[in-house]
Amino acid sequence: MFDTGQIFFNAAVTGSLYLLAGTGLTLTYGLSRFPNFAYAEFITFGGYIGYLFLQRADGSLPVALITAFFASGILSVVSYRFCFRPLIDRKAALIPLMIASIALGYVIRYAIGEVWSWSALSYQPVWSAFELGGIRVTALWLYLVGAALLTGTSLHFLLTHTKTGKAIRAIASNPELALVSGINSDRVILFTWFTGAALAGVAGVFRAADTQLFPMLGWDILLIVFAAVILGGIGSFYGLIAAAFILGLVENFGVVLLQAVGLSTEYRMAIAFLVLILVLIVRPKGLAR
Amino acid sequence: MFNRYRRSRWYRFLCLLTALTLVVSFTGCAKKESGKPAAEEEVIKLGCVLSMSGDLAAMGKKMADAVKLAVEEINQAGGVNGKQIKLYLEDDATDPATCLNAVKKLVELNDVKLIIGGMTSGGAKTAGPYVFERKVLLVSPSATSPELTGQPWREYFFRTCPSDTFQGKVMAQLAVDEGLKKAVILAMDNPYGVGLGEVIESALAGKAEVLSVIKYDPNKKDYLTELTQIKNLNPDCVFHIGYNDDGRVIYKQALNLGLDKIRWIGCDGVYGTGMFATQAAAEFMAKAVLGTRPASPEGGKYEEFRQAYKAEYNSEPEVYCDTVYDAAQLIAEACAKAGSADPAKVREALVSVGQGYEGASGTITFDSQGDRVSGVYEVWKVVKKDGEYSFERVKLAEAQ
Amino acid sequence: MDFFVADRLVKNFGGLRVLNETSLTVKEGTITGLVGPNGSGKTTFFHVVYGLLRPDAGEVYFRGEPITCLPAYRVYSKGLALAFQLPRLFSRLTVLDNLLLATGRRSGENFGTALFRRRHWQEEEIKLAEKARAVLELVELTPLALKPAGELSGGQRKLLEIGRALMADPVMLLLDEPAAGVNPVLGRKIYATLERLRREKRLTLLIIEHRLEMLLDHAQHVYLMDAGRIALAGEPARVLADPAFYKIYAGESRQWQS
Amino acid sequence: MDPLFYVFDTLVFVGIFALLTVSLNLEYGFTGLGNFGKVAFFMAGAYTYALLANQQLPFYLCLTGGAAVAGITGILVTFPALRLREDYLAIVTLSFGEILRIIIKAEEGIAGGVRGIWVPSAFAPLGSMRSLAVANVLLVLCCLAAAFLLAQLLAHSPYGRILRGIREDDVAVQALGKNTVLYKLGVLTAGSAIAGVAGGLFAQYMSFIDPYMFLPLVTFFVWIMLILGGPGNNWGALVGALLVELLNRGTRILKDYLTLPVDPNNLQFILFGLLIILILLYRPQGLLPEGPVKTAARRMFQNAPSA
Repeated sequence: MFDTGQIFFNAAVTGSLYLLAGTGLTLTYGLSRFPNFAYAEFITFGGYIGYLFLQRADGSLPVALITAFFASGILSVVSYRFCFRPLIDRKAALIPLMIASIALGYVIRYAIGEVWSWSALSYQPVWSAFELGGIRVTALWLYLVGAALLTGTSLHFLLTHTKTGKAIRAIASNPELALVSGINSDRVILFTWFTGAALAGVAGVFRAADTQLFPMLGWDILLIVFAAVILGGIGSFYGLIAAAFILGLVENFGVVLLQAVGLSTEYRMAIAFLVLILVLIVRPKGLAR
Repeated sequence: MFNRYRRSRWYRFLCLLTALTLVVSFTGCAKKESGKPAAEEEVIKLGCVLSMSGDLAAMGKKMADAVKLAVEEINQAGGVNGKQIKLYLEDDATDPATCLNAVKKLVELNDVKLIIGGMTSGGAKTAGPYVFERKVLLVSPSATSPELTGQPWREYFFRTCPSDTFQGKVMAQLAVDEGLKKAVILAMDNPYGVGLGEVIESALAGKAEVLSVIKYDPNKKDYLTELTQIKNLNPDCVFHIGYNDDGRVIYKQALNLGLDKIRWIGCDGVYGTGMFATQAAAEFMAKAVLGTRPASPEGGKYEEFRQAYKAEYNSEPEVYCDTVYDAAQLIAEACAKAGSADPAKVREALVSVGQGYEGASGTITFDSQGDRVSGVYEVWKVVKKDGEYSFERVKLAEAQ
Repeated sequence: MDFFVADRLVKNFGGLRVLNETSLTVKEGTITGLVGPNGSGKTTFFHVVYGLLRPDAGEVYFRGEPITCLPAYRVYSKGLALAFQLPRLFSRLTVLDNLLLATGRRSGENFGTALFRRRHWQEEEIKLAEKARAVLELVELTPLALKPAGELSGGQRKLLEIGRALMADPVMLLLDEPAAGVNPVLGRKIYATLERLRREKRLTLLIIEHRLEMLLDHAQHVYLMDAGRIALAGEPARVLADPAFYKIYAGESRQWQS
Repeated sequence: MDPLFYVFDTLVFVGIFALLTVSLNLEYGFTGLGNFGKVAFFMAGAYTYALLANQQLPFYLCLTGGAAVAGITGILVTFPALRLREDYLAIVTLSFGEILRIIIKAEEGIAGGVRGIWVPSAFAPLGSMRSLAVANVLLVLCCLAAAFLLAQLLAHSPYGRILRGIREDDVAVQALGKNTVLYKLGVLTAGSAIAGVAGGLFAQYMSFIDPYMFLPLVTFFVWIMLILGGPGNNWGALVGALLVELLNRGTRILKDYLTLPVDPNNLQFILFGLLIILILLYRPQGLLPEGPVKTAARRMFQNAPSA
């Protein structure tokens, strides 16, 4: 009655999605020091760009992923350059920046709604399911987990072995020091905004392929992604890896638990938030620090 | 210096306030005086309040298209008693409070007295008492909650969708007929899903065991965990109450989890070729799903409506597109019969027009308070012919 | 027991031990100096004493009472006040409001009294305004009273920071480099004022200072801090004469000769 | 057709939103606390009102109950987050709003779940629609006047001065001997209680409430109102609420006369979003900028700048 293997696998799938969606959020949160709510729209936008290539059954997933990667990245850089950067230059405080990001989110979301309509759209290719060691999997889920693994390893390499990566960590831990020590922080920040949002775009394609595409796609998972980011410790990529999979597990086992005690599965969202609030009380700096 | 500064700010504020008040009251008054006599002779004003934004925006926009189609058809056929219908479309943002606001705007500023709306049962509950006070006709295409039956303000409120009570019984009977003993009810967490789920549960009492009632968030759009849970429960059949939007995702993910070996019983919410937009969902439906919906003469007006809709918008009509289309057509016919657009007269006419009316959503017969009496339901299934999916009637069933 | 005692305070930042069993005492009604090179832990010491940071070990006693780990606002209510090294002003509030915010316990500062004892606190407000006027005279900011504090220059900000610490009539004042960033004439004037306050009101002062010559005339006792420890203690002249003093300051000797 | 009804309706909504904006102004405008879950306390007030009114209690008791429950909820929710970074408070309150909505939706036993709950009208005995409308407007405006007076008295008192100090520099206020956590709690309680009153009025006026009325969008609108009107200025809060509500309704009316190539709903949200970004960029102080703390001391200095 209790298919543990399947639940673990599902948790890995969910966690991979949160990891892809949350990477940019945690890195830019660490660098620019405000939670960017417009990230939801970077996810959604990636999904819609992917739709351009996947609206026919013979569409190519890799092409869609790569285009979404660049499209979301560029959208993010543009929004940084024309919305957040000017605000930061004007010494806007944290909360005005958050409000601006929510407002920008509305602009992008409704622009998407205008262009692609509010009706739900579906990708046409079918990724059919098969059994693998007693667990139902689809090629798409395997790609998703693979993409998360790839992201994890390449970001690990980037953060520890390249100049840019070290600069990202340096700025995140101490922006003034980084400025003094001659790190070109503007370029590093732009790079981070690009890469992070680009990964969010990839997450958007996976999410849309797994479910379907509509303008609220990003917003509906954003709060849980935030929970993962805070659980992992803001700015910490390694913390996020752990947190994303913990939330994946908590959600998937939580639903079983909710069923067992007869509560609505809508509480799934609430479980993630509850974890978030508990973490804030017990260990506000998150897992990593 | 500071005092002067203070005062000037005050003055500016007061001026602003006065100006705004004046603008508001003038727009109101101006229309009251000028707009009335000339305009009312020429057109019949039809209001329509649907979700153009918010959670149900996707559904609302399709329904709005259906209303536009109906109005266009009526106007092209010469209108009603020689008058053209003018459509006022308003957004309710899937929020009952905004719905009431929109109805008030239509009634008080646009002088609209015939309104299609109350897309959700919540919207109907906020707008219903108000239209009763103002003696304005409100026809809801999609407020299915059984609770709306018997409200004290029902005089001016009709609905072209059937109350969930009948359908739930038919759905339950399907499972009993097939001898399925262990059921899971998978219902979207809104008044429609919860209400229908309860009807099914009580109809199954003593005939089959309900292992679990799973309520899901229609906006979450990822139901792997719920479906895995169903897999673990290992039921004989799953009653699924949802709409096209979430249904597509659920069927697709259910296929991935291999839940197509279980009998699924769907409802009118997942009827419609819009479901086939997702290949995997169509495949799953052909394999596992049996569903119900209010019956219409075979091949009749629904097919006609579907063709017209597809020709106009190049997409398939989805749930409640047919009922909202019928609502517009019924109001127009009632106006024609009453020979006036006066809501009290149209109301009377609507009761008599709505007796065995053949609409796109089936045969519509109103009971004394404006609810649809529809004991006859169609049981449908999905078949695949030459690579194309389509709905096919299995049989007609009557609710007891 | 002495008036103010810090007993073997320890504070770690990550792996770095910033305070290493720092102990010092202050006698009532004296000016005590705390000197030391940059990064020797003076400011951290103040923050730990004042409850803005939590020490890892050690105790602080004030007038015989332990005040270790008390939050800053409780420390303040015991009669201690702190003026920050980098002024932390309320930049969108006026200079006057900056001062009026710094009064000790008064009416109108909680929900109920603010609403229901208006007349009472308005009267008190006028008295406090008179006091603020006196403080403003003292720090020479009177013409700027109604300007937002954010518009002040660096030196003026420093003065306001000290003025704010004086508003509450503290028993003991912790000053973090009161004369830094202020022109020398004004700096001397500040010290003269502090000296007068000590004499007239028996105010006890513990002052972090870089320029030891400022302290020479006023302080009765000086502690020299190095790498989180008290390295030397005694009268200012004696400390200045100690060879160890120059050894510690070797890296920064130029600063000390000027 | 009777446009006067629509004007009354507009006034009621302006009043309810102005209450919310004034309460947010206390929290954010003066104290700098980013409460992104305003709708949660609005909802708490509305549901409490609904439940109490269904027990046949008179409306003033129901309103008080709504305020009390919302206020207590405010304490419980914000207390854990208050000692942390300010952005955590925002995320915790935002999340709490959603949790509360999920609970109300899922637990049908509390208040009807997704089906919502009927609320008896406070003025049913008045009968005629016109007097009912007038009574509603008066009730809302009275509550607004009271809340506004409260906010204004607090803002121009030593209490308000401390709040503004906390906004500018929390640590410095602590170093000056004020228990900042207590102040923040006090403000959040008062703000939540006012939001609770607004919720009660809303429930009373709508006569039916369900969870779909309390989406995070409501919070966003309150923020737009405050940012537009001017954070730190109670009059600004009123003006912001008035303008945004009129704009909201204005676009609804305007679209009858204009045919646009784009969907007016999409356009409206895009414009609101751009408006907020532009205000934050070019006029962060809002339409009416924050004024000084006005007390006897200030008057004294104004009259005799240097004695």
